[in-house]
Amino acid sequence: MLGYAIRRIAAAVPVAFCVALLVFALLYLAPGDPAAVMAGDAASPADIEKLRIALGLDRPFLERFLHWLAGLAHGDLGTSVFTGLPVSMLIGQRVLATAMLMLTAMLISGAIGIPAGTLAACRPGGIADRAVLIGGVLGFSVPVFLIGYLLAYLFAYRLGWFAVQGFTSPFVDFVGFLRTIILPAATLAFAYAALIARITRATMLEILAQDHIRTARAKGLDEAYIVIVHGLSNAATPILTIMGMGAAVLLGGAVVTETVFGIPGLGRLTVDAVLRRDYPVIQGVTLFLAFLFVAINLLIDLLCAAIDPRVRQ
Amino acid sequence: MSRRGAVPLALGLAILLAMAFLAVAAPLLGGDRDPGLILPAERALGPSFARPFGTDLLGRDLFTRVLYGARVSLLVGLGVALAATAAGTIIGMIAGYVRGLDGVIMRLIDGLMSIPPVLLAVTLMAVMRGSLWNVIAAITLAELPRVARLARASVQTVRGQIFVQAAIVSGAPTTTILLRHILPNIAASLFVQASFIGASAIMLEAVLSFIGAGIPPTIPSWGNIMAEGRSLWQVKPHILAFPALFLCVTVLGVNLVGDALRDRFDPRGA
Amino acid sequence: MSALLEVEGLVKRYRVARGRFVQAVSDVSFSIEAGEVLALVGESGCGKSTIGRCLVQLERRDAGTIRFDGMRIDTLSPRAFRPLRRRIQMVFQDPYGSLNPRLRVEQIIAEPLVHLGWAGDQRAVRARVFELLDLVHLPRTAAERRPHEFSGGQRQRIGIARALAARPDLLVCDEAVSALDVSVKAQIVNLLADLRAELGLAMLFISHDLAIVEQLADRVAVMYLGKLVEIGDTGQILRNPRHPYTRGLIAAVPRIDGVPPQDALLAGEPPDPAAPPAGCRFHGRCPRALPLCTAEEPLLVPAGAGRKAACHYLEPAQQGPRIALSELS
Amino acid sequence: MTVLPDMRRRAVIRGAAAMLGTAVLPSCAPRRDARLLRFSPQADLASLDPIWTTAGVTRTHGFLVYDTLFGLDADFRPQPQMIEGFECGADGRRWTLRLREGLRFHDGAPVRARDCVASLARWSQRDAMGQALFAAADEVTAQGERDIVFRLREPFALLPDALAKVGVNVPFIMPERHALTSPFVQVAEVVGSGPYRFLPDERIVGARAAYARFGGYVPREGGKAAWTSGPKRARFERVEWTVIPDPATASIALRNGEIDWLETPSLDLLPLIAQDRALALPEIDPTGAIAVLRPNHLWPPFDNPAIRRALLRVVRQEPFLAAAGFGPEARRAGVGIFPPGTPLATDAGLDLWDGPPDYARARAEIRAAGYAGEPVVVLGTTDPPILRALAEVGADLLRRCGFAVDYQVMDWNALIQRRARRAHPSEGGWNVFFTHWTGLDLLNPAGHLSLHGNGEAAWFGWPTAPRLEALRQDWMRESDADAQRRIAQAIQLQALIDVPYVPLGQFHMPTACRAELTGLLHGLPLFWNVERAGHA
Amino acid sequence: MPLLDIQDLHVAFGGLPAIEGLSFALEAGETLALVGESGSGKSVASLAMLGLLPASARVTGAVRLDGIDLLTLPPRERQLRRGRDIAMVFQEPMTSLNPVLSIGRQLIEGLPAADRETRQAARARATDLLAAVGITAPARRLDEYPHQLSGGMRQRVAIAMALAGRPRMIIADEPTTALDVTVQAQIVALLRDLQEATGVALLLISHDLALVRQMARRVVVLYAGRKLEEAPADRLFAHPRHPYSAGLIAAIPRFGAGRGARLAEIPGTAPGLNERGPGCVFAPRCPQAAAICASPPPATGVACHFAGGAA
Repeated sequence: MLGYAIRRIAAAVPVAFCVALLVFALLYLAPGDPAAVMAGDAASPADIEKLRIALGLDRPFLERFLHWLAGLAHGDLGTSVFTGLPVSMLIGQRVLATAMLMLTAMLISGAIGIPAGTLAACRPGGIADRAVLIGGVLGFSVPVFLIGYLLAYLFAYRLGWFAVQGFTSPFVDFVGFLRTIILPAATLAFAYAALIARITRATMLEILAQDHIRTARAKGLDEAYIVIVHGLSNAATPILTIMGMGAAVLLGGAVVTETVFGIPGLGRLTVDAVLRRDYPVIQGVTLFLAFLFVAINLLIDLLCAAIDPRVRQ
Repeated sequence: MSRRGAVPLALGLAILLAMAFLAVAAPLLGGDRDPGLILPAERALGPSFARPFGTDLLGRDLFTRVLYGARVSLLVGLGVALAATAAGTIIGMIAGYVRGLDGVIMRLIDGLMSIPPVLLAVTLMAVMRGSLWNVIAAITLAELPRVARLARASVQTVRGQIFVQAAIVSGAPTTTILLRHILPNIAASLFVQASFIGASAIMLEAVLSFIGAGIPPTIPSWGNIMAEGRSLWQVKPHILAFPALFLCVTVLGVNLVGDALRDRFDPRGA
Repeated sequence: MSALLEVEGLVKRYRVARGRFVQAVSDVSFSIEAGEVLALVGESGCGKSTIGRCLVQLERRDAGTIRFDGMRIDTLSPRAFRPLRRRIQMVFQDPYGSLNPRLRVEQIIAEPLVHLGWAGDQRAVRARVFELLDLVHLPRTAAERRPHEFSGGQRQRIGIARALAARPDLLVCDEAVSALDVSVKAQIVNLLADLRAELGLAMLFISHDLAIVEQLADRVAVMYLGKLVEIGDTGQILRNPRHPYTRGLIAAVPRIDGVPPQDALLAGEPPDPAAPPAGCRFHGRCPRALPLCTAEEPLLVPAGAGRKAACHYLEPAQQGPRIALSELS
Repeated sequence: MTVLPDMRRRAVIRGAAAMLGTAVLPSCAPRRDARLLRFSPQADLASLDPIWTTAGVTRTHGFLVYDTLFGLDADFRPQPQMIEGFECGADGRRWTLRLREGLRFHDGAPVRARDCVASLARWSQRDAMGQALFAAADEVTAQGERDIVFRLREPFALLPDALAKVGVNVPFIMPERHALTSPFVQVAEVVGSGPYRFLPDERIVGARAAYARFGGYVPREGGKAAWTSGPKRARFERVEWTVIPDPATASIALRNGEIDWLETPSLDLLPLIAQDRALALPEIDPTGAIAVLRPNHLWPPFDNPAIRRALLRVVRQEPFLAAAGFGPEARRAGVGIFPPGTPLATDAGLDLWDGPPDYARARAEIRAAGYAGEPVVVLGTTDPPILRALAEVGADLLRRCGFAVDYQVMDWNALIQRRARRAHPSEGGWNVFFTHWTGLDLLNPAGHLSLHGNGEAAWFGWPTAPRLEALRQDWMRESDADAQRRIAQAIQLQALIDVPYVPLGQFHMPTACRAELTGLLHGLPLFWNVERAGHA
Repeated sequence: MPLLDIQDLHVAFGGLPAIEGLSFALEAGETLALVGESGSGKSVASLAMLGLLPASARVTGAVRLDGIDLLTLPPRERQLRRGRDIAMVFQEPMTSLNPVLSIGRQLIEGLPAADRETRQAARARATDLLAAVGITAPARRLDEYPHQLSGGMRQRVAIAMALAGRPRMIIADEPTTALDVTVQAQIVALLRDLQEATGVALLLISHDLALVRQMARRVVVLYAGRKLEEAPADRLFAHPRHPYSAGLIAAIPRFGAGRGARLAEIPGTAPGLNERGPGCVFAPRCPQAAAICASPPPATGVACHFAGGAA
């Protein structure tokens, strides 16, 4: 297991490097002059030029990339052009909200998607199966913000059950946390639950058709036991893997959801930075979220290895 | 052919055909209404006989705008599906067939894939000027890694199959093997993937516009119309609702077709 | 005159993990004369299929030489090897996977004709396809159909027709009949035997089925864990095996006549090829293993009458058939 | 990252308190208490330095944490605020301002005259009026702890007006150590002497800011609070700012009581707010805002005054304001250079807009003036809906005038970058963009940036208008109110000739709050004097 | 009364018959072989007996175990008989074990409740079972996973699992097909020894006539879903009465027949599910076929118009 973990982590390093290279290259190509924004409305061209040099914007690509990498190694993601604050600090302030949002959305989707998909696979063509198929298609056909507005209208505006905006840390006020997190998490969970339900259904269909399930049935084991112990134990790896890949759906959805629900998270930071052309922040957040994605998948791979002895080989 | 999937497939195709018709016939259906005509006096009117979908915040006719929006959205969907599938397939085939390049290409693809599509598209839009073609390019790049991975995986599966080895033994050159033996056998799954990418591109365009990083707002895409209506959905829901309805129905149509095709090609796929 | 095919010291390794290799084929040498059938037998994973794949360059050998018609082919680039493909063809095991489901049978059979320098127009190709269909006893109407319309045995005939299209000199048959049902298997075995007689083909017949090998092969080479342990005339080896592994193999063959085998069954299973035992690779399962066997690897040495075997303690040569012929009473 | 441990400790304490609270009464209703005011500003508080930036939110923030030497009263007259009084020498060239006693910064240090001198010096480098004031000064010094002395080369009657300025940039007083920072670099820390203390640990850039009442603040005695003058009595213990980017979400948050005060509710949602009895729409800014079409004077066609005048003549302000969503009660067309309702406003020359617009004539004039059909790059914006409507209607108007409009859309922040480029429109420059000024910024010719005609040094668009400049200087030297008004009239007439920009009308952006909030002051969102009724 | 009595079993998928009118009986302690080529329906028959076919399959007829028809039992009761009364060993040792659960866990879950009273007892019983199927170091193997075992070992584990419920009969579906010859022989020997030791009845399902010859006392020959012949093994191999049986036996390559011996072949291929008429299914390939073969063959005894009545 340790060997596997080391190998898996080692394999993530070149990917992480490629992410860094891509993110840097993307924003290297960005037009516009961050120095001009930083200097403000009243600055003269000479001021802007001075700032350009101070920011190192006049140096060649490779030099800037290496410099940036060196900064990364020290946790320095640069400085926001717009606010003048370190990007790492901006990210640090917002990690909790996004992490909690994603975690809650994952829990909600898992709690809905896995049982629904399993039920659907147990009785192909049955009610649960149809529901998963229809829900699956719908889940991918409605834009996140519409769902957000719909939920906000129903549960915040009409019923007033939940808060419509903001974020409260669960470590400060758990009830407040629930009040603020449920709607956005449910919004995010919509497509993700559909994804999980579909992949669970497909995986379980495949696994329930496998020889060892037949063996288990021939042993006279209880059907529910077979589905849960023999079926899900095998389905866990593919489901988890898809959940990891699907974290991209969550991260992408967070960009919109956090804007709709006014959550001070990384998604909103991205949107704000994009609208302001605050390139160092875009760069930093994109990189951070990509690393987060890599890390999530790394963790999931390790989890899979813990569940499935074959993976460890 | 299985009966299951026939109804969704027919429904999906019907939706897409209808949308394509609306998009093509937009100038005819819109009559003399100009989608860009600004009439501040007729601002944000609700649906009426003369203006079936009402007007938007600048008094422009929503019905015409939504019809013209179909052009944009379908163009984005189709454009991205084609471009991403073509580019992804080529990359995937190169990676899947040329062993030496596989590692480098796939690391880059993995890297690209680690940036969630919405984020990547938004970031690209921050770098590029907002135009229809740039939106298509940005979404294409965002969707590209998925196709490339699928294509590579499919190529590797197929190339491991014995009929490909038989073709090698039969003296078939690499191009023949790729084009005659591998491509036709991965085409089905690529086609299915392309349909999903089309759906997701239409959705992504809407999201980009919603955020304010998409197609210029002068171009009436569904996303743009919705972005405009978002601030007042509580009082003027029609501005948001009509394009949203069209968007959802179209994406639903594409997804239905994609699902049905997948069920046909690969009944157990997800 | 030199043999049609000469293999010297063939080695093929596979990487199973970073820095870990499996030697699938380890220093194997043999030759095939023109028109001769050599059977390669052994259990799964012993490397017999790998040898076949090396011959047609589906794999690159890691060491050793392969000479075809006196010419070294193992060092040729894929491009340079292509003209030779006409002369070395292969029949695959899986009749379902070996035909491209999207092509018509005619296209499948014509593929070697098209790519291997068959001079001729479409009509000539078609005529040749019909000729081949006749040869493998398939109706000419088959040309227009697609593989899924055929049963396993018919598909294998298509595969054989394809292999024969370019008139090869050597046919590598990799478990060509093992996936078939009994009644169909007999058809294909007979077909191969007929073709061989008709066309004067040399064959490397890779199989684990000793009963079929006995009927088809002139000579047999027995492999164990990547090594050749015994090679020689079919009749002699099967009647009078001198390597203990060959004996065990023969003893394990189920008898339709119900006569129990004379030898004890081999115990255990072949070890992991990634970590082969030191000394004689068979010593762990060998009923006669002695201390020397764990220490020193036996060489393939002459064991009488054109035979070779690799064992420190060869079974004694015996007079007369040890194994009773089956009777159909 | 370094703030974490501290935050965590506080989190634990508050968490424990909250647990106790909720254990007794697991209420889902949001807290509404007399000590906390929740405010949602129009935009994110991106910068904390009100001298460095011209952003409106930062000015609002500035009035919370900083104080000014003079305040502005309801009649737009300067009133002593931090000072107890001032003296002006007989020749008008020596001013002495004496600070009130007991003024303290949030770090406990007393406010000294030298802090004020340094602050004003820094401000003067970023502010037009400050520039004029300091240009007129030989020396500005601190005399002792409490006296600030201006020694002027020539009289500057508007000194109190300059120091009472509420349009950006406001001459806030900060400690000398901060005020010595270059005006082009943001100060690192927020230490003011205003009624509220900024809580840096609780700030999440782009989302939140929080303030606590500063116990050491001594309000002015006597008088009534009005605009930025009078006693600043802080009634709330805490003020929390929450940025809610989505206007629809923001209005629900207000309705649900998650926030108490929404600075700029979406115009279209006003009816919804108006019909909710728990909410109110107080009018706090009588000067409103003025929309502006700004041509680029460096490049054709708008380097040609005749073309600018032809354009000016066909502009009607009504459609712009209507398209932006302002109802008849919230908009005012036929607006000149100064905001109606402020002292300098005048109708002079505005009769040129009488009657319907004659596009055919405009086209002919524009042709005749030499427009050759070159593309006109119009910068449009996606985001703030008002600016977007202005740009779209404007582009439409320009097309009707026969211009070959190249309408390029970007979001506002990209536009802000783009408008700073002086290059030719085909090389990344521009011809026209649209914006709006708050009325406070346009109260007089000194602060009125789009009126400046000093060429390359002028605001984006860079008009050269020597006569206008001369009139501006005249105004600044004039201390008599009537004379000032006469000059203002002349300025307006001259502006209609030079056309540095095209005014597009005045509009009022209401603010929305819970009905129980009382005592909201005029001018801009100010957080003293406000209280929650029924809790006081 | 026979232990297992199958009467007129029919199985159809989507209206296409996979098994038509299969009847045979198995006595306690007996070994019966069901022989057929691929598509003959032999595996379908075994799964039908246990009720393991997918819901889309239509199963009629009777499968009586000790006189109780399993097909009419409620699913729950039928489930309880699986593993306890009838156990099964499948063909693919690579896939028939759950790859993510340990050997021990999979063995123990199949033990009757009485054997599972304590963890120790369960482990002890599982260890015994592994030892009984000839696995060395059985206690250690309990904690290993299927992928750590070789093919032969896995098949031994599968047999141990079949024995876990102390069944009265075992259905072995192609138990050696996926194994190498040397290992095949070991498994055959193991099954024979176990049967001798425990007296469990064995229903062997195979296409391998040589294997059947070695193990079975009686043989049922299936072709295209129909029973063509049933006979004691010795008699069948000596005097096959149905032309198909005869052809099949003749087509087996006989080891020791010598070089160049030509195999007897049956021309043509077996009919697909939708190509089966009411007449003799073998007629299209039968050397003796005549016009009469288009009508249904005799329902009892050898299913051939020319075989001369009951066996």
